[in-house]
Amino acid sequence: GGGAGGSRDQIRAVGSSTVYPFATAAAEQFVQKNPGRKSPIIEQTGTGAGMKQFCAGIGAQHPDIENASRRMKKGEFEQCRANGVTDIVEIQIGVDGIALAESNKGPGFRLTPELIYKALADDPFGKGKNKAQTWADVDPSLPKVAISVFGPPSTSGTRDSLAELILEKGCLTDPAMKELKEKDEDRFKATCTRIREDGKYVDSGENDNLIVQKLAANPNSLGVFGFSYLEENRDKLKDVPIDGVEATYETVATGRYPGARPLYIYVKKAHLGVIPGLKEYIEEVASGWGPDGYLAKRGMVAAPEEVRAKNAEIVRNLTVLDGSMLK
Amino acid sequence: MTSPPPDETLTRRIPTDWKGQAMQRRIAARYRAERRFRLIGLASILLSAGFLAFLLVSMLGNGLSGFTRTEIAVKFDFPRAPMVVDPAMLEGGNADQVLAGANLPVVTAQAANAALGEGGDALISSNAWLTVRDAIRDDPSILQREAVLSLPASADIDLAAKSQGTAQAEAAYARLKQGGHVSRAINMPFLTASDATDPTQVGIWGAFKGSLLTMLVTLLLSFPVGVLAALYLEEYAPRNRWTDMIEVSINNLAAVPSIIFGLLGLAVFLNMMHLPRSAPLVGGLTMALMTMPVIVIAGRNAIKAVPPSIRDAALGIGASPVQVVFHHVLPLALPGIMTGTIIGMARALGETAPLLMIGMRAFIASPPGGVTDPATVLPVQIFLWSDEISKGFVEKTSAAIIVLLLFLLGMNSIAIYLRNKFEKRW
Amino acid sequence: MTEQTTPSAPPKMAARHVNVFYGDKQAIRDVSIEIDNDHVIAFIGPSGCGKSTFLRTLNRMNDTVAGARVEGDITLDGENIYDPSMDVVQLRARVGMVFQKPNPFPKSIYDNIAYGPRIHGLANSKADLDVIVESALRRAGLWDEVKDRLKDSGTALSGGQQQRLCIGRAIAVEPEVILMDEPCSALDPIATAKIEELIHELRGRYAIAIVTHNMQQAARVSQRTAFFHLGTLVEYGVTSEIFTNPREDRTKDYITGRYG
Amino acid sequence: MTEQTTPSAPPKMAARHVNVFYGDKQAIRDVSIEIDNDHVIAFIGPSGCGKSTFLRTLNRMNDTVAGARVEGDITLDGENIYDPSMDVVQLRARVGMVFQKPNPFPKSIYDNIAYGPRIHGLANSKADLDVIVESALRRAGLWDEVKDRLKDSGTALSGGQQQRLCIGRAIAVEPEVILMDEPCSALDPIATAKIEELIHELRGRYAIAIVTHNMQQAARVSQRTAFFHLGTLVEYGVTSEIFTNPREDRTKDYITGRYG
Amino acid sequence: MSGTAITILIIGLGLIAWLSARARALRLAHAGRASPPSAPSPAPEARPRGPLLHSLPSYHGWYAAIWVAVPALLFLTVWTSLMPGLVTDRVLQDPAAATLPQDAFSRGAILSEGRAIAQGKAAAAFDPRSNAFVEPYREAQRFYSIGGGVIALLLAFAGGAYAFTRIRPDFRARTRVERLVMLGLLIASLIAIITTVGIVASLLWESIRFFSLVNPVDFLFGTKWSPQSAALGYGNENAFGAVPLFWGTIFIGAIIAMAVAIPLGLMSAIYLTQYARPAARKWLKPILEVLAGVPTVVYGYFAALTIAPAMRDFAVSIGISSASSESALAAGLVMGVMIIPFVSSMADDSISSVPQAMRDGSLAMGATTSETIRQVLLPAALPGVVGGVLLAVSRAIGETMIVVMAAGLAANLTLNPFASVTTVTTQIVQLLTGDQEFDSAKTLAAFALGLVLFIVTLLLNIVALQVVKRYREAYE
Ligand SMILES: Nc1ncnc2c1ncn2[C@@H]1O[C@H](COP(=O)(O)OP(=O)(O)OP(=O)(O)O)[C@@H](O)[C@H]1O
Ligand SMILES: Nc1ncnc2c1ncn2[C@@H]1O[C@H](COP(=O)(O)OP(=O)(O)OP(=O)(O)O)[C@@H](O)[C@H]1O
Ligand SMILES: [Mg+2]
Ligand SMILES: [Mg+2]
Ligand SMILES: O=P([O-])([O-])[O-]
Repeated sequence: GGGAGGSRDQIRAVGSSTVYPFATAAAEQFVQKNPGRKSPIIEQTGTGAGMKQFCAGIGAQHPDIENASRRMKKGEFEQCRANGVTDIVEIQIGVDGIALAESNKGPGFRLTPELIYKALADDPFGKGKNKAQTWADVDPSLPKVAISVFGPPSTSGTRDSLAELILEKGCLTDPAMKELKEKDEDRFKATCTRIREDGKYVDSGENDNLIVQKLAANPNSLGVFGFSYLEENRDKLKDVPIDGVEATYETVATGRYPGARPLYIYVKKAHLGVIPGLKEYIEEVASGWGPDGYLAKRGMVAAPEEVRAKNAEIVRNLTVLDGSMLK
Repeated sequence: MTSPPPDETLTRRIPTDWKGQAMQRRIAARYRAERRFRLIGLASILLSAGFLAFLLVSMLGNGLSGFTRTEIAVKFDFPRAPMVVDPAMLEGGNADQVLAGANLPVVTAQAANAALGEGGDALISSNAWLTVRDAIRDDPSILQREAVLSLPASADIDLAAKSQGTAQAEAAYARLKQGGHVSRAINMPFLTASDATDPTQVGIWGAFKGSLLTMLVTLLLSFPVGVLAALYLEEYAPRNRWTDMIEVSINNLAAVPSIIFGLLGLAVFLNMMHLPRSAPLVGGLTMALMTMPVIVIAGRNAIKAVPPSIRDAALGIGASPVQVVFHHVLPLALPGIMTGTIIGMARALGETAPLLMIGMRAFIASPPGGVTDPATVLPVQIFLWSDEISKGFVEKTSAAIIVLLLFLLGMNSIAIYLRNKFEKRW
Repeated sequence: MTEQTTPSAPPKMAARHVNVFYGDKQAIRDVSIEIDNDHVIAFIGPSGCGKSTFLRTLNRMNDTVAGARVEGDITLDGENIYDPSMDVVQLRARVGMVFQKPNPFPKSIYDNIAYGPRIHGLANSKADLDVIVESALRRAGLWDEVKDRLKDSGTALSGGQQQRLCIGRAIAVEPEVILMDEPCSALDPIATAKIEELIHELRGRYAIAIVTHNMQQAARVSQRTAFFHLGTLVEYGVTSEIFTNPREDRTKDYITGRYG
Repeated sequence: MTEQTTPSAPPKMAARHVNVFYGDKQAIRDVSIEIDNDHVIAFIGPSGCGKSTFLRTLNRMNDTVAGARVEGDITLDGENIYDPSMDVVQLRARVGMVFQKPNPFPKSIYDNIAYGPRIHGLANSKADLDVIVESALRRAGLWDEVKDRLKDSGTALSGGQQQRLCIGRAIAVEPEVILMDEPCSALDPIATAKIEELIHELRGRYAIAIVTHNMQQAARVSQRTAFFHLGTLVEYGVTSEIFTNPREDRTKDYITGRYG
Repeated sequence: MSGTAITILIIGLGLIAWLSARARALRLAHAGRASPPSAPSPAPEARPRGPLLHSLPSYHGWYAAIWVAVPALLFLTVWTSLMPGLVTDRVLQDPAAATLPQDAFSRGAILSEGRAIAQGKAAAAFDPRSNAFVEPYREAQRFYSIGGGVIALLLAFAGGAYAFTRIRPDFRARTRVERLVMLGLLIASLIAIITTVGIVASLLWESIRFFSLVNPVDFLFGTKWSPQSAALGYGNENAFGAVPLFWGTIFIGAIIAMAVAIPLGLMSAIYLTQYARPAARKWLKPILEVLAGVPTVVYGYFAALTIAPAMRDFAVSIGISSASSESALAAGLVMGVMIIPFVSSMADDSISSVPQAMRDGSLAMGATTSETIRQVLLPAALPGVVGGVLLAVSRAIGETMIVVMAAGLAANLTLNPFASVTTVTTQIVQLLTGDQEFDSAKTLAAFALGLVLFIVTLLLNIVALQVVKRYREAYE
């Protein structure tokens, strides 16, 4: 243990539960290739709480790596700086697909972002509270079953992806909203990404397996969760095509299936020379993030070629993040 | 001293007509009430126990298979394998180091392909080369000959063997079975290894040891402190505002959500005292704060139940208040204190939420060596596994629950033995 | 050893060849005795000889002692009380008991007395119950001392007051047989006199058995006396005869070593 | 009211103007009394008059009753026992007590007796302790009955046996003053005689106070008698005089209403 | 000399002090007695009352042992916590220190590697520069630990000497030792206060920040909980109304769960103590206690996947179409089962410790067993039963996982048990483990919720204490 002067011979990472399975896989590879090293400790705290710890300072008692399912925010970067964490290396390790799925016994939805938006928005297109009770109310071509969508809670990063990648897109089908976006970004966000709170959309915590099980038990419901869970549970679930595009590894990786977000790790440069194995660990991650890499086997979606190349460069040079690029 | 009783009503009633119609009816009704009451009691027990049995049965149903694993026999022809390892180099302490660079994964995959046909490497666990590595380390002489090793099957095949797999895997499994390659074995690594990312490689030992250490710290702190506090409050504390304050805050602590204890642990033990994160020490301290009020409350009730005449008797002989308490009250109250300890510790053992805050929700691949080493605990491990993507973790999760319940039974049976031993009626 | 009373009237209670064991230890050996309405029976004998044990077998209170076992026949109005068909609850209501150690409930004085009448439905109204409570407390000689504090706990009374409270509690349900285990041990002469008066008053309508260490008291209140020694019934007969002309040496020894 | 003994020897214990309250209720009013080694003092009086209460103030057992409050001075060998500097524990070791309701520990008979000697370090060895236990049980007249079952629980004894066990327990620590609250209430004449013998034997070296409802017993064992009524000390004096020639009417009424 | 060795040594000295002080007291006791106590005459002869020991010899032993061990150990504790700083200071005097890099982190890392090697905790240096510090560390470590050890031993001897001079027949060793025991008891109970203060302190700061963003009145009395609005530019008004959360907590934890746990737990306890054979009780009681130890995650799964769908189907079948697949009822029922042992075991203990005489008294009146239980035993056992119920409620209020999984996260203010509700603790977990910025109102709300819940339960407990005080009754 020890205070600021202590040392540590074990890598410590904190942060996102989405990145967790990939970080652990990398950790395992790292140990197998470097048998003398202790296994890194990968902690799930959620991206936000992880950022707080990561930015708390330099030293053995602070983590070396932050796993993030979203980009670091400006405020967080400032906090890091204030605590002496100035040189941060930002590495995008891949992409997380979010998928829309239903039970194998379900009616077989085919949706578009617009339909999803109309079904889930609190105030579709700013025209008053959403009154749709069944999917048929949203569009007569859809089955007449009650709207029921299990999805991430408002505190999670996946939820932000849902809003950004699907709802906003659906919202923008209305020209008035496009105008609004230009004029009043805040109003636009509120109208386009606020989800109804009358029980049609069910906040479902962090446990994606639970959503899978609940979907299996409720054949008329839809679920929004990590793509890898869909892959693993194809025997129980099927994907819901959006705009006619089915969710497959290929469509998600290329971004044709809407709903993919970048995954990052943040590394303290100051720790690189001090914590044994830290550099090797990062290299290990980079070695596995290709489409055939071990991370993809775990269900991560590889980032596009050029993104990988750029980040490999960062890993090699340990380029420091420029705070002015953050929002 | 005074006038005789006004026996108007009395004579009317003397003696009570026990055999009369009304009385018989009344007694019958009372007996019915008695039977009802008794039945309700029995039903309550059966319902509660039945619920537990149901949980247990479904856990066993899901989890027992987690204690076995499917193994596939693969023949290795080491002398001809594409690897260069000098057995002499394996003598020193760095055998693992040497073998890590020995291209074993490829060797293993090739051997599997050779033995099981093309695609055979997909049928064995992706970490199967570790088994090969261990075999070589244990007996370097096999490098000079051919050897047949039993490698763990891949998660898909393992599931198929337990008839939970996909159609594809079941077919592959059927083929393997025909070829006589597969066998079922006790999954020893599950009991001796720690967390891993591959369900065929995971083990419970790390979390088990973490729980053990955490509970030890919890017990060592909360039991004495809880008992002493209970004794102080019940036997010695003057009845004043200070005592009330202590009492209220203890009762209140029992109602504080466990997650808040996690926040406390984070703020005090980690940020203020700089104790190590993820450590059983901190987990134990946090849990001790949470368990103590339970022990205090149960302990106080038990102490209250000791008849005053026993205290009088001891005081009357000239026992000091401390002696009265430690010689008489405490032994008599011990069963009740044990009850508090049992349920408090049981709660601590099954608790997840506060540990999320102090860094125990983590991937920790080696068992802790002491209370300050990073560790996780059984319920957190269960929680983590339950959220794993791979379906191979489903049975492991249930198996871990079984282990946790066995742990609980072991822990409780000691306390229960003591409780029964001390139970006295007066 | 069994000196019979007039065989004409059937006895209220009769014990025949009763043995009682606590685990392996035999506390009562082959005791046969009869208890009847028209006389009070006193059980005397040295401490630990089995008086309380025998008394407790008469209303099956020994059922509650783990390891206690009763052999032999005990009848109430000709019914065997150890018969499986016997209604123990009614038995105990009909055969009331005052324990050797006062054991008031941790309830108010009023509720202590009212407890029995309430569960047996002996009162139709609050007023009825008040009358019952008052009369029971009066007959137990406690009314004057507690009439202003009926709401106080029964456990905050003095030893003698507690004992009288327990007597009052027992007679409040008007049982047919009353068993009293040293009802006056903690009582002063005046209170004792009250209780003895009560016993006199009850005799004839109730069968009464009383354990006492006080020979004078036995002589005053009882018509029959049973002398126990080491678990056996040594002698049983008309009180005056036992006291003046005991047949057994052990009885004589006990009686004449009198200090009472 | 306070009839003094010979003023020559300083009294072992002396109570002066003692008042005791239970909450608002006053149980003892302005009682002054002296207890000395060379005589046994008997407290008599009707049930509930405050005898037990007064006895309990003498070794501060009332401290344990919530709401009980004592006023006035009580001295032991000239020291005020209610003085804050008084060591209550040692006081209680020096002033032993037998309670009105027998309260054996739920331990073995042996341990019941051995407890006091153990905590006061009166025995150096197991053999020593055995001797102490045996002699205490013998003096309490219980040895013969329990010598074969010393390992049995003290609560599995008969009422009278429990009472003698408590007496044995109290004398096993050899206190300087012994307070006995109706020590013979549950005892048969023979056991009573034993206890009375014990009291005779102890007199002179120990100061002894005994509460009894039995006038004969008071007359037999005590040299001084104090008669309480409604919390006040009505009369206090040489026993023979109180019994033959009481000065107060209330005393006379109580004594002559004698049944004993 | 290592810390453990010196600690063991001091404890050993304490033991010696215990033995010798006791022996000395025994000698005094022998001298004080006219006749040797080994032959206490069974004859009615009082033991001589010479200058007897006030306290048992073993108390004198304890007194001396405490004086030997406690100050020395206290000193050692302080010393060990100071030593690393002192050692490092001394090492920095070493010429090698000049070569250290300026950057604090790597400087610290090099130093602590050197220290780790010096202490034998590490085999080889990761950074070769550390090797220069191994020897200085060894030296400094030796210097200070020997110094500390010597001082501790001196303290031990001084304490022992002081204690020995005080052994006299009239010395009140027992009183002193017991006073210390008392102090220990007092400290034990003060830990509760310290914990309380710690909790408030760890919640207060963030809560204040939260309340600077959100009006406390809106928070306490607002009926709409919608943290997503806050992030979406609707501002913080109307987004953090905590009433639905508190209602959900009460609805699930104090109403539904208790409706299951109290009857089942109490009746189980009654059956076990009064009707079941002792052998059955011996087994059944611990079996029920297992219910309290099943991890809450397991209950959560069970509630979410088995009970909740069944509840929904049931609700739909009786015509409640609004029934949600996550319901207060499902979570509450399962939670109720989980806390059965809190009620049953504590009630069991307090019922079985009611003296047998009470039971006998009632049975002898002709009461049936159930009447005896209801009217005599239960009232007498009430404090324990109430204690168990309070513990159970406390547990239910604090429970998180079951609700997360089975009752959902929708903050509905509803009386409908088939609707989805959420609780304070659930929201705290969600807010804290989500991926929000750490100083957004959303995350800070977790602390405010915790603080308010803490205060509310505190107030309830104060009220409860007053009530209990009024009804407190004891038997005998
Ligand atoms: N704990 C108590 N709280 C309140 N009042 C009490 C308490 N104990 C005794 N009393 C009352 O104080 C008075 C004196 O009681 P005490 O026990 O001294 O009587 P006593 O003379 O010993 O009677 P007895 O011969 O019946 O034992 C009685 O009226 C009794 O009801
Ligand atoms: N619960 C018990 N377990 C074992 N032995 C018991 C139990 N109760 C009483 N005894 C023993 O049985 C014998 C008879 O006891 P009992 O209580 O009947 O005596 P008693 O005649 O009432 O005496 P006393 O006059 O002292 O009350 C005694 O030797 C006693 O020790
Ligand atoms: Mg008896
Ligand atoms: Mg009394
Ligand atoms: O754990 P997340 O930050 O990825 O939601």
